[in-house]
Amino acid sequence: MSDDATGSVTAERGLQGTDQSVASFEEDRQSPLKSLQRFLHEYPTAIPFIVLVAGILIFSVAAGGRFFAPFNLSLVLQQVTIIAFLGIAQTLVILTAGIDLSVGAMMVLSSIVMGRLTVTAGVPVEISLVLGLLTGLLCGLINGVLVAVIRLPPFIVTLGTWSVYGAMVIYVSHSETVRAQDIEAAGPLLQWLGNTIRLGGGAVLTYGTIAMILTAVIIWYVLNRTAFGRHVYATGDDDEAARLAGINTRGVYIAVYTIAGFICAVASWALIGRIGAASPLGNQTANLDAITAVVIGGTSLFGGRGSIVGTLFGALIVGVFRNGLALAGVDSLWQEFTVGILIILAVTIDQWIRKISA
Amino acid sequence: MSDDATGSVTAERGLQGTDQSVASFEEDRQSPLKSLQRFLHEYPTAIPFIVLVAGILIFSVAAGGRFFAPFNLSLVLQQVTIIAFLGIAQTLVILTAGIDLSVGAMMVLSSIVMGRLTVTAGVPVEISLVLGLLTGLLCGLINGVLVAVIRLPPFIVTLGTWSVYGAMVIYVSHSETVRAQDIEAAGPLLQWLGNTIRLGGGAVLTYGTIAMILTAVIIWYVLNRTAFGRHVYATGDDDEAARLAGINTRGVYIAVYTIAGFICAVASWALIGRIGAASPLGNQTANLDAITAVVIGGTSLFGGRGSIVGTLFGALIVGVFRNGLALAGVDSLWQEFTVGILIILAVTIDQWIRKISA
Amino acid sequence: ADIVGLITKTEGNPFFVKMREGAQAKAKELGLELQTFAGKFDGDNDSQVAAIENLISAGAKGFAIVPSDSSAIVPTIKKARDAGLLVIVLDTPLDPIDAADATFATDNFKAGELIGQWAKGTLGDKASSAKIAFLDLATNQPTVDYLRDQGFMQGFGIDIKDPKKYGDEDDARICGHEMTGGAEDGGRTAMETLLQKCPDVNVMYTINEPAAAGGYQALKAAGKDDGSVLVVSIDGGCPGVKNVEAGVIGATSQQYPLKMAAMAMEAIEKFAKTGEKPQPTPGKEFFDTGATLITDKPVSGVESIDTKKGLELCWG
Amino acid sequence: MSTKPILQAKGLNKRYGRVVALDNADFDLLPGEILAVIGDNGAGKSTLVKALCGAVIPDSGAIELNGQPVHFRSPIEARMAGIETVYQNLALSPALSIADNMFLGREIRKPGFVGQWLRRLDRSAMQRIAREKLSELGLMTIQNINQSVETLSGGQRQGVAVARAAAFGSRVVIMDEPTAALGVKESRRVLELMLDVKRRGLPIVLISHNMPHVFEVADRVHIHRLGRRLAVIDPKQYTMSDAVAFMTGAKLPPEAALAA
Amino acid sequence: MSTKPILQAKGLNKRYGRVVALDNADFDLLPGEILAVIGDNGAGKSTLVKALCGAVIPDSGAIELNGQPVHFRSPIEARMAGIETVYQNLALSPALSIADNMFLGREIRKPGFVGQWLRRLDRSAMQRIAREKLSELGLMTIQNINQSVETLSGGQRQGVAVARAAAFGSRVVIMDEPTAALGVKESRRVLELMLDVKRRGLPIVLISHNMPHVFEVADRVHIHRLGRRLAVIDPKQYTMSDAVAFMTGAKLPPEAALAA
Ligand SMILES: Nc1ncnc2c1ncn2[C@@H]1O[C@H](COP(=O)(O)OP(=O)(O)OP(=O)(O)O)[C@@H](O)[C@H]1O
Ligand SMILES: Nc1ncnc2c1ncn2[C@@H]1O[C@H](COP(=O)(O)OP(=O)(O)OP(=O)(O)O)[C@@H](O)[C@H]1O
Ligand SMILES: [Mg+2]
Ligand SMILES: [Mg+2]
Repeated sequence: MSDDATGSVTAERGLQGTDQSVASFEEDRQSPLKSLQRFLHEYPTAIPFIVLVAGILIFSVAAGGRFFAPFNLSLVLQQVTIIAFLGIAQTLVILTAGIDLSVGAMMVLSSIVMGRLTVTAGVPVEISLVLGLLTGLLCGLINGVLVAVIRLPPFIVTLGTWSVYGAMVIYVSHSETVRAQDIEAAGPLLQWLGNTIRLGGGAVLTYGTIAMILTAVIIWYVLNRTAFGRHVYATGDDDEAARLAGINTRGVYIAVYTIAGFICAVASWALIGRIGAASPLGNQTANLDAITAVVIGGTSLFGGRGSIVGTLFGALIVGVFRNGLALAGVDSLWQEFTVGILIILAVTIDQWIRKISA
Repeated sequence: MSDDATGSVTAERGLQGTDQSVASFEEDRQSPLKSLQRFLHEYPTAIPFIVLVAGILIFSVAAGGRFFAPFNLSLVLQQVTIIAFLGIAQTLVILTAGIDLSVGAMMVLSSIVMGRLTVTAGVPVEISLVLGLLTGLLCGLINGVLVAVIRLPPFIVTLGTWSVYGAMVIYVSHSETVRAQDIEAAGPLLQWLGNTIRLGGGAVLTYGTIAMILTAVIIWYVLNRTAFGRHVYATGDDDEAARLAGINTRGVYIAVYTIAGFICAVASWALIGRIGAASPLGNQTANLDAITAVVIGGTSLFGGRGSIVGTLFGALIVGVFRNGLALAGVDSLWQEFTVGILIILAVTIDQWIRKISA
Repeated sequence: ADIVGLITKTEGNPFFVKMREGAQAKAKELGLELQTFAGKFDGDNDSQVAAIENLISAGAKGFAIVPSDSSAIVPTIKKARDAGLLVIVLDTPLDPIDAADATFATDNFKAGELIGQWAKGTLGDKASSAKIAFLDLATNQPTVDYLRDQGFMQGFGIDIKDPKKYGDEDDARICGHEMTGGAEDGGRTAMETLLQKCPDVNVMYTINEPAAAGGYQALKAAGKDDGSVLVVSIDGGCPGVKNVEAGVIGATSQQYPLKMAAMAMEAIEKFAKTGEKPQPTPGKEFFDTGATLITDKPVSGVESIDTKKGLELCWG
Repeated sequence: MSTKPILQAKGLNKRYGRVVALDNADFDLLPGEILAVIGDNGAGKSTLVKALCGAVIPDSGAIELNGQPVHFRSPIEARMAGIETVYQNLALSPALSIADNMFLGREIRKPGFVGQWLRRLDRSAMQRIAREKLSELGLMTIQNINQSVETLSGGQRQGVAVARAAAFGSRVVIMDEPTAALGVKESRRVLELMLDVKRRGLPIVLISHNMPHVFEVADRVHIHRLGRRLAVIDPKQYTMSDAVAFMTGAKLPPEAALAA
Repeated sequence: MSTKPILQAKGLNKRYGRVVALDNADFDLLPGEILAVIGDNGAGKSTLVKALCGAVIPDSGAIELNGQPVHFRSPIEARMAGIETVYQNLALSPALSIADNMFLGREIRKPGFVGQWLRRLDRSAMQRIAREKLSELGLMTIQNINQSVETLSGGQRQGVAVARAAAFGSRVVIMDEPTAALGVKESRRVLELMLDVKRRGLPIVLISHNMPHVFEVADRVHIHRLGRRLAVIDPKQYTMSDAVAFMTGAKLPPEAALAA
């Protein structure tokens, strides 16, 4: 019988009268630097923001008034719109510890579908717009199913579909650009996101930029204020633990890649708005740029940590650097060189701030 | 006093006379399929090998005798040599859960340094060869220091240095190719790895390919037979655990990136052997191809798992597919498309075999 | 100083590097401040759009551009012209061509045609039974790619079907098209593959001279570097012309990027001073900076210059 | 033994490559009882409970819940059937906060439109409940409910996992070494909590190496050895040292226990 | 208390953001003793030992080894100074084999040219020794020494980590909850092993929540509370329930212990 239970029971006699208060430690009074550190520790997204502001200040000096003009700053915003769109899509995927190399290809494919259907096939523009958006969604869904159901590494899946979607682009477009004039005639709706709003001081905002910001806000909400968002983080953090905790990780993967595909399709609409035409060329490096924005924005490639806001700042940082260097009259060869160094520097500063504030 | 220790002590009285034999379970007699599964489970590198053999068989049928000719097969080997070199370098880095986007740029930079020093600057070819090899080593060292000491994400570091080394290529080369004839005149040693050995049946092996295989053997030995190799795996597996277990993870990172840079420099020598010239162009897709080879070869992008042999098979698989498709008369558009699908298929088969054999 | 811009396709191609050098020298001479931009790869429209925007923002007087996508760039160019900048298109005309203030172009189709005619003339009777390997640029067939390729076919006497793309022809003399990326390693791999497909190849068309040099290595490895395969190419860069001299390349069409860029700088300076815009070559929609066939084995009926002359004119 | 088992498994097998983790293992859990599962390290206890809760799919064998055969293909299905588990490796998401982890997969949404249509989470409710549950366990040293789990001490993490399972189980609660990393005070709370849960009528499966704990709370003890159930004993009829002797193979259990 | 401490720390502080893990903590380890460190979950015990072995760099405070001030900047330095640690999270590389993990960072090379110049590992020697060490701990259920650690049960993993530290420590061995996941038999072996190590003259720091174990083997008990050392007591003069009472704040320790 219970002749053995004595040991633990006697030890636990000591528990009677245990202190029930919650532990609390005195906070020493804080210097301003300390509170800044604490602030950065709690809001890590502030770091890319600081780098961004620093970049703007530097170029305001280096490139003179032309850089800091409202028009030019709004231009930077326009220039990063597409990359930011793709970055948002990419952030979702990277948060689940995946990667989507096909975002650029999905975007171009969607834009070609929209353009060709409207101009060449004479489909009503509303329908081709919807079909274009569905194209992106479908491409994303294919990625998601391959990742989630067959459980292939995302890198391989999207490398493969990148080739496949890229080949489809050439096939569908016959390598021909759908010209801006033709789109304007057949379906100006496709260029609608290129419309602009004039703000004070010469600043100009395109509808595309607004759409991008809206998208960011929605995805931010989803990630931070809904259960699905929590599941995305949990899945990326440790997908076995998430599965054991009762999350349908498979569903999370499929949803994330599909949403990413859809965002790419919306980006393609904004792309047509931006350049007027639907071009099969280009955006080969859009993948890399988007990933760069995500990583500079502080999102971990190993999943589970990061934020949409960071990605926006990441995209802006690169945009500001490129624009600022150009306006400062730096030769194109050294622009690449300097952007390379600046990217490393930006992340170094980020690391450094994190370290001292840890 | 010890009035309390009774509980655990009484429980442990039961330990007297404990069974001291090592547990062993009966193995049921195995069907051939079962033993194959078990074999594949224990030697996962056999899987890419199987996919490779399957690919060769398929194209032997689809592309006819031209494909299976010894000469053509040796040609495939020549064609994948450079990618395999870069893949070996990349494998080392990826095993530590990193990635090196700059391998292509390091290779091109080294080859330009070798070529320009010899031909334009008139430096003795032995010295420029050594300086070229040191260039790669130095580039790798820079990557390693940034990753290990400043603790930046490898993706960002090598993205940045990719831009920087790329700009250096243009700066050093003035975007001009160092012509094959000029190299032949000034320093044939640079083309030495382009020499060939004829084997039976028309097969031709270049010294470059042999150098690549030698490199693979050495790195395989280092990874599997030395303490450093174990440390690479441990660091990639869980770098905090490795650090706590007393591994100088910082040293591992630096060493790995430096070795990768050096291998790229050796690859650049083989590249001059292959194309005769030292060209600033090209190899833009070399990074991605090398990573593809690594991943198809079964190495995990999350570090700690994988092998050099897998990478070699991975490179061969892609080489066989590309060559076979071209010989089968597939249009370049559909080559891209099919290679994309085949990459996914190859890894699907891999996953599937692993699953049934698990 | 007045700001002027130069936007090229990529940074790495020697053709564009020479263009930049020409523009830089001329801009310095004229006292202009030159800002240069380049795409990240062939076909990088987006970087060019951003470059134009930055030039507008910087208050440039005008710029010269080698368009990566000759129709997708049009709306952005319109924006620049609306903002009062003079836009000169180099090398590849826009679609439509009058979207620019002026076009200084080499006729890439013409350049292809010249080497096509030369190859046909050199082969003589054997032309009807030739076997041609095409070492093209990229799967997505950018403008230069199909213009040069189709020009060659036209000159050689092949029915080109749709002139805006290659691969739709059914002439039995075509061995196949392989992509090189315009570089040596791509050239070698492509030619190795085509040699496997058609061991009896006797003409090698190449998109540019680096691809030709790579392809030649494949010929050499196969023991076909004895002149049994005619090699033709386009560009006329100094290493390329030297390769013609050395017999690696049979003939190449030379183009003049330095001249193009320098002329563009002059035109923009003139426009900034007087508001006067440059005029096209009479009878054409653009100002033709010309393409010249360079070979040491001239063929009657095809105008050409020899390599000595070519080396004087070459660009790098 | 007259009542029908609520959760039952027969002839479960599971091998990993060469290693046999389950070798024809049986298992019964009766309604309302606390069943302890004891055995050497590597005996297959964790694999057994993982098979019961869908985290591992056995190679062969049958599982019945309330007499109905079930085939869980994922832990979600088991959870929806009312089986809640504390895994040995805890199954927490390190980067998420304590509250987020507690409600992972069954988040509370705000009432009304915002919750229904915008699917907005009710953060404050979740935090409040999470704090309550942790306080019940006496995890007082947790200073901040929004702290990410990776910043917690080993014991604190275990407390979070236990609190989660106890709060949400509706049919069966399985705990794989729930007190392994816990302090004396916290362990005591967990034991009390288990008795609480039992009083609510829920049966509990407890895997533990702590014999005093096992003998204190368990109604029956399932002894696992070399991948299979060796015996089931009544802790009131045997001593701890008997149990340890059976489990390590020092003594053979009596026929009666074997048949159980 | 007359002998000089072999390892000593004074006024260690460490905070993580808002959380104070060490609050002016002191620590002494005397030669040849087994010192137990007990305390609630989250009291800061693991942080304390991590500071002692270089895994965490304290914000302030001084550490002395054999009377010499030391500043370990990494666990390697501590290890080279002879301090060997079993971490609470074990610090094993999941994908590597058991033998590889045991010898991580101090691999044995083949004798002669092959080992000296080709730096070839002596696999068979390492496997043999690894098996011996594990057998000493009685981890019999490990069927294959080349199994990767990720395929081991929780307890088996802990056994590997303990075996590693016991085999290689030369000055101080620190064990952070070494028996938490171990079975009865395996726990017993670890305790015996600790006494063995002590007999070899090595002092041991043992963190544990298991009071019977602590009172069985410890020479002195360091009670940690709210980030600092509350008291050091002699287990022969106090009962377990006293210790628990001190540690949880139910009772105040006597002045003498406080001064210790
Ligand atoms: N994923 C896996 N791959 C290979 N072998 C495994 C795996 N999981 C468990 N095993 C093996 O199965 C056997 C049983 O493991 P299990 O975790 O069920 O033991 P346990 O009884 O829970 O032990 P402990 O008390 O130490 O937790 C062990 O020998 C272990 O090595
Ligand atoms: N890396 C970290 N970041 C933030 N907080 C941390 C970190 N590590 C520990 N802490 C906090 O420091 C305090 C002390 O943790 P520690 O791990 O030292 O406790 P412990 O006494 O070992 O507890 P247990 O007995 O549960 O292992 C805890 O409140 C914990 O939340
Ligand atoms: Mg277990
Ligand atoms: Mg601890």
